[in-house]
Amino acid sequence: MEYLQLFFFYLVALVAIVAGFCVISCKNPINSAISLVMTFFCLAIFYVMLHAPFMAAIQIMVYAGAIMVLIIFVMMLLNQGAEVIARYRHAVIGAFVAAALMMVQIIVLIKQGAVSATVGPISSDVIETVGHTELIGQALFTDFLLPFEIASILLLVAIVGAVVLAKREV
Amino acid sequence: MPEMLSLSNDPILFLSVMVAKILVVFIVVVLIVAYATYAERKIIGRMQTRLGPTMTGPLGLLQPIADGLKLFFKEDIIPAQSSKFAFILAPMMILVPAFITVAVIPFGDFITVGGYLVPLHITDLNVGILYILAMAGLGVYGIVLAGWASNNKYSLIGGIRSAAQMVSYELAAGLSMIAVFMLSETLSLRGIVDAQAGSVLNWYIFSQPLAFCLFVITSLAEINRTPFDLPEAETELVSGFCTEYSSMKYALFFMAEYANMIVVSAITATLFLGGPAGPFAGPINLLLKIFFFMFLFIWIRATFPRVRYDQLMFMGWKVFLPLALLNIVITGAVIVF
Amino acid sequence: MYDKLWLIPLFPFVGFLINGLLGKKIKNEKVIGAIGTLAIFSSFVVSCKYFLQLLEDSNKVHEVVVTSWMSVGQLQVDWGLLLDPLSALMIMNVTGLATLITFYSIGYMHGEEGYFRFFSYLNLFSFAMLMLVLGSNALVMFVGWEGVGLCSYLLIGYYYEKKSASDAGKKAFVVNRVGDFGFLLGLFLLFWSLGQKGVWTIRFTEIAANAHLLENGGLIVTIITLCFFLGATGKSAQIPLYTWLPDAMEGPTPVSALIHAATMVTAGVYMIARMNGLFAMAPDTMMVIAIVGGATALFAATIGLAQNDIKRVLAYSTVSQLGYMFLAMGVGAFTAGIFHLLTHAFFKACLFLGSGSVIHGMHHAYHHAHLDDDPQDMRNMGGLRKKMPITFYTFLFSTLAISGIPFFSAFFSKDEILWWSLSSTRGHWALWLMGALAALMTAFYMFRLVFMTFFGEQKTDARAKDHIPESPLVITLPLMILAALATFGGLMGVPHVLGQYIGHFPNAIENFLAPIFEHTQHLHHIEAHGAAATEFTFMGISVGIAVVGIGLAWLMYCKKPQLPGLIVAKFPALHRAIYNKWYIDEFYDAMVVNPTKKLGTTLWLIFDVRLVDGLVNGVAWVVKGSGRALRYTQTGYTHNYAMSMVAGVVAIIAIYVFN
Amino acid sequence: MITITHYMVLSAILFSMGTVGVLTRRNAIVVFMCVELMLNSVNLTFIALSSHLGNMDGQIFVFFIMTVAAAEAAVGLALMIAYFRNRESIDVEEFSLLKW
Repeated sequence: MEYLQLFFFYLVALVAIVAGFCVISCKNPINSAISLVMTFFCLAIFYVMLHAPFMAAIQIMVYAGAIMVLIIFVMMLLNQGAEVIARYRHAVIGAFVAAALMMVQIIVLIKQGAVSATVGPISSDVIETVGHTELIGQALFTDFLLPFEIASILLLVAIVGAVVLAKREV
Repeated sequence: MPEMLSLSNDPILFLSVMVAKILVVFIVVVLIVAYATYAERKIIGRMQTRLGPTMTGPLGLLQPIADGLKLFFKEDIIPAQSSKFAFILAPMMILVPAFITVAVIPFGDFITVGGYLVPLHITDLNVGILYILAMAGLGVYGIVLAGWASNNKYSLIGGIRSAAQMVSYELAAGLSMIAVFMLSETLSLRGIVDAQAGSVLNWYIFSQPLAFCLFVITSLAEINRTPFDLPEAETELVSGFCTEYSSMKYALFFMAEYANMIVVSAITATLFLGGPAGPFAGPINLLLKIFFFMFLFIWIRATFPRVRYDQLMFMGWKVFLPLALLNIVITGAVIVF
Repeated sequence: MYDKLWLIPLFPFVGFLINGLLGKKIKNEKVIGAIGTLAIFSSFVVSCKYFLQLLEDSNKVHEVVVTSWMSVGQLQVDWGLLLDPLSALMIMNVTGLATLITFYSIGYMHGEEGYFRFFSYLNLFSFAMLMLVLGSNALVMFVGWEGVGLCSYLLIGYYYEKKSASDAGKKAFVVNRVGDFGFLLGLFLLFWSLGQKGVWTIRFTEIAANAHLLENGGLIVTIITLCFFLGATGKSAQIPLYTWLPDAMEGPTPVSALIHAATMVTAGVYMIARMNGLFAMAPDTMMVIAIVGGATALFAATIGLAQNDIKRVLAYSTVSQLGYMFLAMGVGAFTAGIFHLLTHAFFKACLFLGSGSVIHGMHHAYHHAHLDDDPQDMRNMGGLRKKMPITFYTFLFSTLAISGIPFFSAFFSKDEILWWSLSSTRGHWALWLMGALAALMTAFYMFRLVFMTFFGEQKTDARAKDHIPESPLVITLPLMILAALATFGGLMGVPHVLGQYIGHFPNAIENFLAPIFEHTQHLHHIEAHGAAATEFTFMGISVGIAVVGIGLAWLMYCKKPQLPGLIVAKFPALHRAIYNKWYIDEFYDAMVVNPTKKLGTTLWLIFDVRLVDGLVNGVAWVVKGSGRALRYTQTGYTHNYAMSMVAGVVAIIAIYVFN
Repeated sequence: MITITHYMVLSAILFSMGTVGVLTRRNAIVVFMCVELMLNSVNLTFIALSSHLGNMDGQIFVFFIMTVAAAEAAVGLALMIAYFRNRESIDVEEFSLLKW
């Protein structure tokens, strides 16, 4: 059973990484976008595996359903063709080197670190009985009420800003 | 009281029951899809004082199968300048979300299999409604990609229109649902059905008439049915995003449209009409309600002219959205006081 | 009892706000005028109430603190108002005259551009002037002092499209600033030197009570009072800072009447009277004041002899009369000075308004005939007696008053000043002589004015002469009231020598003001009986002088009109000098204005261009150079910046990993 | 058994890939998508740790990150449209007005 889970994890992780690689390597931005949606899907699956179904649903709703739709929409409006990447070959190589260095470092850091034990009260059983949505809701509307309200204001500001910026004549 | 069947107490039985449920639901949905086309042609024919299909089989009953076969065997044309990957992907991306949405819809109570209780739904998610919304949000990709990949300006316009339309109406649809789960205090569809159990008067159509109307109308817009079928408006866009599609891919678009109708009908029935509750066995009640809504949609198609694009946007943002918000406010006020 | 004192300045301020903010919207001239007049009239009514109350009251000094203003170190300043006999007389004077003149302006300013502006400025001026006279400490007074200066500037430049008007406004402002500088210096020095003695205060009552701490007649007191007097010369147009006042006649005539004759220019006199205790301790300053006052009286009168502009004559007459007041202050006759201030306010306001009425009529006639002549030039007038009878009679009475004809108001006040300039312990026969000569000239040029304007044949252009109307009631009513005041106003200060013959008629103003000037009573040495005969003699002399002046005028401008021309031909240089105001303006230009400009230019060329600009440019050069060197790191490509950021992140993580 | 390390390593890989995309791509929208990828890899870490520690805080954090991402998408895309209208291009190589 556990090996099944692990196999499933590696499968999804592989898909996520391949899709992620497509995001950065596809010449056509639309294909990049589709790949990114795929990556988001994989992440949503991970969230479900991590007993966070609410976050998974939100992930798909917000990222796949809203943000990416918006991005694809804009790409269609602007109708950009495939881009030329090869102009600064050395820069591309440099970027790969830097990112690889960073990745190695982070992984080393993770491996060095000691993982602490579970400290909070919320286990998978609690999530099963109480419900993930309820738990999120309780946290959001008690301890995090102020940030929540501020986030709503942020969204409002963003809406106004987007309308003002994208309008042809203000 | 028998135990609930789960993966831990009888894995083999659990998996086989699961597969059986999925198969049954899938076949039923596909059958309804097939005969919905037949029904639509017949009903519209009658409404327009025609007969509709009569030739293939008794009363033309084999017509959908004939159509299907014909489309499957046609030559598959992929335009030369198209983006091949997206062109092939698009019909799948439109059909899959429609089908997997059905997974969370409860179609009955519990039955006993091999000494265990088996619930009559494929899965009951804690975040069921969010799941439905998420899948509905994905539906737009298929249309947008189809429009873009065809490399045809009609298709592109159809795709962009569709994206705008679906994003707009998704909001109103989602907001009108919020009132429902404010009352039921759960996002699980099973929970919502349970909350409506007992009496016909418990159905949310009576406590939430405004939400019901809003949801039906906005869903209609979201699945691109008449009178909101602008993305594929034949008269102006030459069938919109599916202009360049042929053969089986075209058939998939059609299937997706009817599958979406079924899903929307099922969701409406579940949210507002008590789901499988009724005088007969659970699945039959649900099917009857679905058929009712399907008939309603076909009836609307036969009756209403297509709205203009600006009217569509006006209604979405300036009528339905405020109404849905108003409904939420009123519901909240009623709950609190 | 007196706690609503702040209503007095508040009303005009409210009027200012209404007209200033909403005037443009209101548009209706009647409404605007009514608001302006009503605002100041309300203030007048309140003033009357408090004045009458104060007359009955045995305690004559009342201080009301409205609110605290600031408290810095030892300095504690309140928005305080002070009501005592002196300020009570002044508020009556200010509000009463302002009411009449604002009312007059409704008619006079009819149809002018920016009508609302005029009325809001007038109200603002009234507010500032009331703050000046009511202020209980020097700083509040200074607020009013600056406020009236500002309004004076605004109103002189009222016709700001006209270059001469805006120049005159600037001149008034700048010259006043010189005086204000003296005032401030005096104030600082006073505050500091009193503080050295342990009393940190700028409140007038406390200054008066603690003035004795300073050395009597010492250097400090002399310097303080001289500084204050410099301020007074600026505001009250005395030598050497008088030049702005004649130019101020560019403003509308009601402004000349209110600000440049009756109220603002007397602020210096008022200020000296307010600080009389201090001034009395500085005999040297008093001498300077007396000499400057007398000299100004004489000097301005000479210029007035030859002017042809009706308002300009009156302007020099004002300077001259202010000189009288300072003469009075200088010899310690504070009561007489304030008395003359009041009577002068009456008759000079009346004269200005009367001249305004004449100008109004002339302007109307020229406008009617589409002529472009100067409506203020007396050479174009004459014979207006019959055209505008009310204006003529009111003007005549006021002229009789200013000339010192017995029983008209200025007879009492001017005569008292002349008497004190001789008889006071600080007096001198030379001062008296200056005053007497000035009085002779005053009578002469004032009647010259009357004869040229109202008598003889009409010299107006034939096309316009039949269209000169009498002014409407809104203009003549204030004239009549003021003429009555100018005629009978003197009765409030009948001197003892006369009063004892008419049923012990009291010298009301002297009794009323006595508590204010009690510290300075010792300056008056009157041997009650022996002096009476002398006083009568000198009274007779001054009446004689006035009659001679009038007679001369009559001779030269009525009887033998060719005579002035002959005299001019005989002394052309003298006439030119007088006519050109003794070339004082040119002298100032050459001695002060141009050197200042030159100094400014030189400093600009050396200091500003080389040093300041050099410094700034040097900094800019350094920055530019280093920027030029560093800009090669700025490729402008987002990727490069992002890349350096990532490199930074890699470095930071490296520190963590390898620690 | 899937441990927390699995998720974190996966997250590191995705994050690095996002970085590469940001550094190399020239289409501003693709750069933007790569930033989203980086954000998501961080989200994964948050949720993994949250679930591991039995604490909701990490997930709440993700919630807010999503909010910010949504706002960012709205404003960022609006900016790009505005920029495109001026320059007929959204190539980041052309955003070089700061260049010497």
